[in-house]
Amino acid sequence: MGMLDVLEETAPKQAKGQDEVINDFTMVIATVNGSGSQTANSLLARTAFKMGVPVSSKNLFPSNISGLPTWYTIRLSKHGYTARRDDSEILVAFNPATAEEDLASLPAGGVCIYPADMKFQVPRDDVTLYALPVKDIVKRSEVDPKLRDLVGNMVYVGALAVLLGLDIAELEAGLNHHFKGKARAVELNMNIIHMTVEWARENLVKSDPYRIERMDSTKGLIMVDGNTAGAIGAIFGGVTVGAWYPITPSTSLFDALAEYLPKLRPSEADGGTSYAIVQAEDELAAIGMVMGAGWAGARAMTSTSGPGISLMTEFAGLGYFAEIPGVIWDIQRVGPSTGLPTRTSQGDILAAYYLGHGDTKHVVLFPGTMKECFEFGWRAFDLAERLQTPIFVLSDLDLGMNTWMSEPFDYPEKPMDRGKVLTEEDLNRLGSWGRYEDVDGDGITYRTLPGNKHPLSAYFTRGTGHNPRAVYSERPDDWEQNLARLEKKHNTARGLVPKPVVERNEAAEIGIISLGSTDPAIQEARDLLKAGGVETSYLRLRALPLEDSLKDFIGQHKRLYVIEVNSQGQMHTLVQLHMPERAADIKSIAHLDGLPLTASFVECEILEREKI
Amino acid sequence: MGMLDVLEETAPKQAKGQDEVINDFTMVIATVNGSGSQTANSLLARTAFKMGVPVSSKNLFPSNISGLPTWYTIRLSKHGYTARRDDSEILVAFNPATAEEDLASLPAGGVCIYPADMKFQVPRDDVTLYALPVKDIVKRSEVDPKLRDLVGNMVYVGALAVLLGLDIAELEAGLNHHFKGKARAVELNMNIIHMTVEWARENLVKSDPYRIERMDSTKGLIMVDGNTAGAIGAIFGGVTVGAWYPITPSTSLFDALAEYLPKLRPSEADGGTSYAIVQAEDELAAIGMVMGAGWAGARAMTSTSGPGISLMTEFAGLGYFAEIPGVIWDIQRVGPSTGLPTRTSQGDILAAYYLGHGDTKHVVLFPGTMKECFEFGWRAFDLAERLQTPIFVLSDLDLGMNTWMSEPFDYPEKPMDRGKVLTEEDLNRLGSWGRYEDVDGDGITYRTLPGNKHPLSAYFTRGTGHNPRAVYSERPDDWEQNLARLEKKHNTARGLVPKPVVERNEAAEIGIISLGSTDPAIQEARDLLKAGGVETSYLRLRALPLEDSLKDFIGQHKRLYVIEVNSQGQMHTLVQLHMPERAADIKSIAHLDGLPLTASFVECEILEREKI
Amino acid sequence: MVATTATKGVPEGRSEKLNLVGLEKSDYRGAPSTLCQGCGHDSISSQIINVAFELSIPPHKIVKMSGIGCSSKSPAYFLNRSHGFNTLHGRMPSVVTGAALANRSFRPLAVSGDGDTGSIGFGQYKHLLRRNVPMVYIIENNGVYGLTKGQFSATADVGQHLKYAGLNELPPIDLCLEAIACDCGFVARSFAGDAKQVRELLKAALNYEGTAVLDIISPCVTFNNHEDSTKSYPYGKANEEKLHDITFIQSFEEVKVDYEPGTMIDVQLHDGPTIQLKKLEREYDPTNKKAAIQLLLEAQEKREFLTGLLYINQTRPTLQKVQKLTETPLVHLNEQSIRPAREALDKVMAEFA
Amino acid sequence: MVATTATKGVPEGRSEKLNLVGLEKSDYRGAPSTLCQGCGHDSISSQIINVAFELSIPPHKIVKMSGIGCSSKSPAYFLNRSHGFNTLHGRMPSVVTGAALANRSFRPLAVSGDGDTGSIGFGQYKHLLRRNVPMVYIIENNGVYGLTKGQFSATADVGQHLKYAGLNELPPIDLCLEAIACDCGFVARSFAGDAKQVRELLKAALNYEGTAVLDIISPCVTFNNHEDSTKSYPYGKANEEKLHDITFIQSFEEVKVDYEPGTMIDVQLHDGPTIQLKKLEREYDPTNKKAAIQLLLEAQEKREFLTGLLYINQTRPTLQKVQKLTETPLVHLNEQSIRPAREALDKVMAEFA
Ligand SMILES: Cc1ncc(C[n+]2csc(CCOP(=O)(O)OP(=O)(O)O)c2C)c(N)n1
Ligand SMILES: Cc1ncc(C[n+]2csc(CCOP(=O)(O)OP(=O)(O)O)c2C)c(N)n1
Ligand code: SF4
Ligand code: SF4
Ligand SMILES: [Mg+2]
Ligand SMILES: [Mg+2]
Repeated sequence: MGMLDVLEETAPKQAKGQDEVINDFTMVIATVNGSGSQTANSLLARTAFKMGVPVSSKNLFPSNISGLPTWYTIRLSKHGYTARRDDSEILVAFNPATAEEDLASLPAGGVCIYPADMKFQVPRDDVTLYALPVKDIVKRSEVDPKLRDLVGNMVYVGALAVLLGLDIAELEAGLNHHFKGKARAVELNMNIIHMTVEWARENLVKSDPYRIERMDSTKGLIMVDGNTAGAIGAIFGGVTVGAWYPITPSTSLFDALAEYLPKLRPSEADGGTSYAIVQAEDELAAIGMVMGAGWAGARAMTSTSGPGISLMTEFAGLGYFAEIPGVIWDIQRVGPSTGLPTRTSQGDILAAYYLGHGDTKHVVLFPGTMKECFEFGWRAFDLAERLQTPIFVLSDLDLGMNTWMSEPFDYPEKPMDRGKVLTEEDLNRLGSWGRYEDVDGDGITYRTLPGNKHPLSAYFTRGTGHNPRAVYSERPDDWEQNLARLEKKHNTARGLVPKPVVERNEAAEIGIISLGSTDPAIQEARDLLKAGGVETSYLRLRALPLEDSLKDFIGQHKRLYVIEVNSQGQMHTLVQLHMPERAADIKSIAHLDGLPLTASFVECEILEREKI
Repeated sequence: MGMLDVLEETAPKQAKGQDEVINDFTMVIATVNGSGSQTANSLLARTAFKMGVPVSSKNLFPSNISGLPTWYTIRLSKHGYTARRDDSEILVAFNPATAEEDLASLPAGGVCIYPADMKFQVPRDDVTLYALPVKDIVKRSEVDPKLRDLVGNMVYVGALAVLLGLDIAELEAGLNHHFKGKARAVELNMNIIHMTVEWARENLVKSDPYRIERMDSTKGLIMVDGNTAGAIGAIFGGVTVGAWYPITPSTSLFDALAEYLPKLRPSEADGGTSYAIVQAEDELAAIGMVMGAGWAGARAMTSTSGPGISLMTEFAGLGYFAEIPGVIWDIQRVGPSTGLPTRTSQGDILAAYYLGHGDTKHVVLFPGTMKECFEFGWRAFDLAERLQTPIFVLSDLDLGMNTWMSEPFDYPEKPMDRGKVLTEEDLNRLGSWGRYEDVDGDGITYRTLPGNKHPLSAYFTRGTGHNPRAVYSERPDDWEQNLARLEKKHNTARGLVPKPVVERNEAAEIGIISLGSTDPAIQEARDLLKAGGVETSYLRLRALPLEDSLKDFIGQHKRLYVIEVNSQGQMHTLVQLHMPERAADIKSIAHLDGLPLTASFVECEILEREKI
Repeated sequence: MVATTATKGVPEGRSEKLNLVGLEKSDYRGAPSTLCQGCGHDSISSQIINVAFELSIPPHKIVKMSGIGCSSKSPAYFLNRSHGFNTLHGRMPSVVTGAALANRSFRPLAVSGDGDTGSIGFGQYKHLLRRNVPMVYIIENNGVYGLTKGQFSATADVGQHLKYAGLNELPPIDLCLEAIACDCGFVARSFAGDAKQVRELLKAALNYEGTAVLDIISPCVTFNNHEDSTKSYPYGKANEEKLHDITFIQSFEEVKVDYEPGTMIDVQLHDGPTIQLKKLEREYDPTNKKAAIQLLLEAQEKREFLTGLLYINQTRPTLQKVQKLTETPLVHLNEQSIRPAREALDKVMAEFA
Repeated sequence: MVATTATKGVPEGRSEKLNLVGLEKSDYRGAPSTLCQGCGHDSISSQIINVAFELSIPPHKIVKMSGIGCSSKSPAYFLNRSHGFNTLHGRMPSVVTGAALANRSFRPLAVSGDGDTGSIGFGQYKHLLRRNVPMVYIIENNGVYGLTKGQFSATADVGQHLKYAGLNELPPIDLCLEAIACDCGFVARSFAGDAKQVRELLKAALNYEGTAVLDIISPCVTFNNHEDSTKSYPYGKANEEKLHDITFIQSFEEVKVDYEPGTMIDVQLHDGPTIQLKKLEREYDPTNKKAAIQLLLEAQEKREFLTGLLYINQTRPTLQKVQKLTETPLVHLNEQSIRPAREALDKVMAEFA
């Protein structure tokens, strides 16, 4: 019992000596959705974060409102890894419907805590089980019966606090943060936590090795989800018109707009707002509003997911061809069709790039971090107005709805780029102009905004053929020249979109190419591979159209793997087409089952293809 | 004057001896749309056809109802070439608004016939001009003033009859055919023709070399447009539900359905019809109806063009994922966006192949001839029911709305393939089944139809994740297995879709790959190239997904050109992806200006790339 | 239509639990619901199960159709032995239209939500009604988007507050008024809390020839069940005013009680069954289009929650009639009927020569 | 709104041809029309030109919006000096909504067709009306799809025959009734053959605060101009029944003739101008929603072709009001207004820490 002697008084009894596992394990909390476990789960993650331990959490929830299984995983990693892991060492089995299966999938040596009134059919003796008297504690707390289920979740918080060594003061601070200082709510929950802690110290004999200890690795960092980051980015990007239609997992982006706009953009001098947010009747109307507002000169945006993207197809083509700025966020979920609305994917790459009939090619951004969600939130407007075209921002459920650690966001370094807009004075100076005349040779032409008082300013916008003066035309040469100019503009875009992030390893023959939310898994996998003697370089794409540094990267490596979360290997095809002379050396690692990638998956796939 | 002596009495006076050009020239008839010149123009084409001369005609019309310029070209080719040509030797300049420009573009040595009351600002002396007293003849004919414009067109018919040597009896037969025997109308028009012929014999001095002479090259052939051919194909394919929304250039396909269904499928025993044709409120509803009918077991179809395809995106994804048969014709016009509604294009290849968000890949057919329009009209249903998926048939304005010579259509060689449908008896025998169980290993599963009385037959169709038993599922493995099976089905489709048509030339290093309506231009270009010593092979794709014979063809050639009528080189990208190891040798010749390709364009492009 | 009488007791030799087509109630059940406990949609599902059992509808004579939403999920929770199709958000009407044309032998029983029908699907709803597609069209109307967590739908009351969605400043769409404006011939409003009325209306709707619209206020207990919401249980319970007491009578022969003259309106459906409307407070004749619209406009003004059969009119031809379809379902026509003979092709080819 | 009085003769020193903003009539013209000769749409375009000139509307105070169709092409044929946007088939309403939010200083003048609005665009039409987007919404209603050559649209009469399209068996949608049902506060019907009424209604509509719907029967001379079509010139000329004689009066000070009591209704618009409705045969009060709907239902029954201001109601807030937008057009806000300061970001970052 030697070790026990040194335990502080907050620690439970500990049974046997064991190699401790500190700040490097994963917990999964299995509950029923609609039961309010979100508060408890995010509290656990936040507490670890506040204790300086790198943390990442993922919420695996069903596509309904209440009563179905939810799994919330929290990974602690002293190395700072944030990718999903296949295994979780600690199971909080609070959902009787899945408890059996959950327990079965616990690795040997794992821990399971569960309500004492639940019985397992197939018990295991290779894991540590802790039964918690949930009902009893809640009953003793004399909480309002309506709130019993809700606060019941605090029992596992309290138990974990004791078992893992969570700082009780941080838990209380976390509750304060969560409830924005509402004392009643904090008290209610803390009461349960305290009761549980007390009970646990008395009754639990710690016989597992997992511990959380304070570190110093999260200082200066924030925690945020990608939809909030994107919304705040858009606010700093000067969004004035937002139109949307609810759809999971994109809804919370507009929720965040609605929350932060009034805070960040208090009313104008006359008391009126500097923005309009409209819930449209569907996605066709949402993007129609964006196109109308963009045409009129506003910074307009919408946000949706796959089914909405499909419905926006016709307008996307109009925006491309009539050259109308607008920003469209696609928080990708699993498709085709309605698919898995609450699971993550990178499956809309081709759909977005080619969205529209006829010959269309759009500019698409792929944020891969919280900072990029923010940055692309404002930068997309600069690009949209500079290029006079719809800009698609492809995030996904994993980025958008899960909470991530991040460095604080950087304030936009430059003033807004409002693009080529001619004012009355410009027109006076110029004497004449043509809406689609390529004056600068970059394929981007000048526009005037409706409301411009100059007699020459008006022009007629249309989705039909037109000449450089915006006059209707069916002439073959007008069509061809206009399309050639649009192609030129697309090439101009290549130079304007965010460049890939490249991590070159001179020793590597293997080049990994990926994008978006796969980043944590790839970063971790590269370390695993390196540890096994396999050197890799890594290029993370951040936009379409693809550009030259990708070609360089391909040129520097013998074998390339394009890793992405969809089943067709969509980005893989675009990379191959970007460098046909190396197409055969560019292989696809595409995988889609609704879950974020794991490092071990990436490692295995590469090793398998490398036949190592 | 020696030559003149041998002229028959129907011939006009001829001025000077010249090398005659017989059955190998092009006429362009410039009129105003809505003026009724279609009758005259198609009459001219038909008459040549009936005189045994290979003929092809293209109508270049504006996107409005009346009053704007139209050009109708008729090419006569004793060699049987039917591609568009850049030049026309004979101009019928009946549109004052474009006459000047039309005259200017006439090649030297050409012929212009025009109404005598029209004056050219910039006359030419290197062409032959014939002025026709149109007003005078029409006036003398004492036709109802309301019909004057209409019958006025017969003046150029009469004049051309004399100048070129058209058989007057064939003209009359042609009018009878056109007016379906309505004697009054035939008489009215013939009267003008006779008056003009008389006047022309008296007054015109033929001083140009162009002549039409009877040949024997059209025996047994028919004349038809692709939309009619497709509609008749669908009727022989057993279409029972058709839903559509009007859009140029697809409207005439459903017009033809409405015309031929009652003729070819007279009512059932109870007097009711064996089909329903519904004009939907838009394209979303049209494809929705097709999906509903296909789900219920009907052979259902719709027809549209680019904008409609865009609107069908979400349903296309549902059809792919929920595995619902249906046939969607896309009569392609120039896009993006509303584009050029009355001009031809092959610009929807990528849009159709990938239509839908998430991971979708559709089966797409590309008819290239009238026979294929007919054949794919019925075969698409066999494929749709066999593969339980939406089938896209990509025709275009050139195929669909122009009149083409063709061999008569072949009656379907086999009974219909209704695919894997389980009846009550089947279910009795099987005892159990799963809607998405891959029993046969080809990725195609069995379905039951609603209305099936067996207690086991019912299942629930959805666009959300499901397991092999059609039960809702969010399980990662269910999703992955289902998508893998759909991929397997797509591979099964490779073996079922129409194979490419290959014309292998053992001497050729160059392989031409193309599809659809480019066929005439490519055939002719190959002859031109061969005459210049450049040997080529030719593979005409007829479907997506691509299959092995394309790989063989690529393997057999050093340099490959994918020729297509769009600006991005869409099929080119798919061909490159089909054979990455040769991607760099596969070049794109993509061109879109709204007009069908010409042989000389194809020749030049290849020569330029071959640096010859 | 598909119904056979089930009201005259148990035929000999049959278990008391079997209906006239030999099925138990459980044969009409579906998978366990995954909706929130207490959701109005679940109580409507129960009534569908009851009615289908009581009317002895053979399961293959129904197809279940829906769009997307909590409401649209519910067809998975009833009639497991009928085929079903959970289509796209707002697009169920077109899919039903196609299915109904393909096979006229079954009756589509469709469930939609107020968002599904009133927002994204409003155009399809209106055009379906113009076509008079034979079907039952149930709108489970809760004034919110349940499945996306509580935004206002187009039927939410102007001025309503919700915790999550804030204040609604747009006027509500009255889906019944909209249906009557499009000449729908069977339009009823009900309340999920009024099981009996829902049942009788369902029976009547299933026996109506064309499109029958049932706009059923079906509270969302999670997002819109506050007393001050007109779509809540408490509000409905307190304020429902029935236009009449409605009873569906399957067959003529059934004993008819004599009522005082003027207290009862009998509406006979084309297939024989009758809807009996027993007068309550109001004098109301549901066969008058103008009166029906007037009633709804007044109810809007006065904020009355009127339920019952608002409008019935049996004169419009159904889509199948307009299409002059053969009686044989199109999907049952054999190859001889739908592929013309070789000679027919020869003839067309000759025409084209 | 944007109008200034132009009725009081020519100010000194100005050419007689100039209006109060110094423009000639020709400044309001557009490109030459490419529609068929005699098309109703062209005569409406002429009236738009006249009215804009007469009201002295500065061209930059109008944006021309449309969908797709012959009608939707027409904005190219008037007001060349105003920006215009020919959007997508059926989707003009959403585009206008966005534009109106972006810049509240101009008034969208939109032209649509019966196909564009009543078929593919019906959902957007209805939802736009719910939002009360400030704009003039003209439907050039000819009962057919002109641009695709003569198919029936959703406003075609049931029972109508057309050479090309055959028999129409679906009931027509009454776009005015539908507008009133959605609480649109300015709903009028007119006839392209009645230039004066079109003009006065246009003036009134341009001065109305919210969405003003003008459903103008505008004959398609090419595909639907037979006497027996209610959308034809001959029918309109023979059957138009005006509800009242309508005169738009720009300013108060204008001389008022005294009328017999009861013969005149004055409707004052919020900005000052007045619509005078002089009684003709009927007693009709256009401020009563129920009466307006009743009138249209009766007209439907009796096949009457009633024109005039069917309904006016100025109580509903516009979308901009509901949104509480600042008076400055959003597009004119400078970077300081729309990009929060660095400190604001720091604060949020601190919250997230
Ligand atoms: C095209 C598309 N857009 C958005 C969604 C997201 N979505 C799912 S259900 C729903 C609203 C459902 O509301 P309602 O029809 O009233 O049904 P309820 O859940 O209230 O029963 C929405 C917007 C979707 N599935 N598809
Ligand atoms: C998505 C889409 N579908 C179909 C069309 C083809 N189309 C062009 S105009 C039109 C109908 C126009 O009818 P209406 O609005 O009544 O205008 P009109 O020509 O009669 O003035 C159609 C179906 C289109 N342009 N876009
Ligand atoms: S969220 Fe509302 S509508 Fe959806 S299941 Fe729950 S209670 Fe029913
Ligand atoms: S077709 Fe009809 S609607 Fe179109 S321009 Fe001609 S007359 Fe007008
Ligand atoms: Mg709802
Ligand atoms: Mg029209």
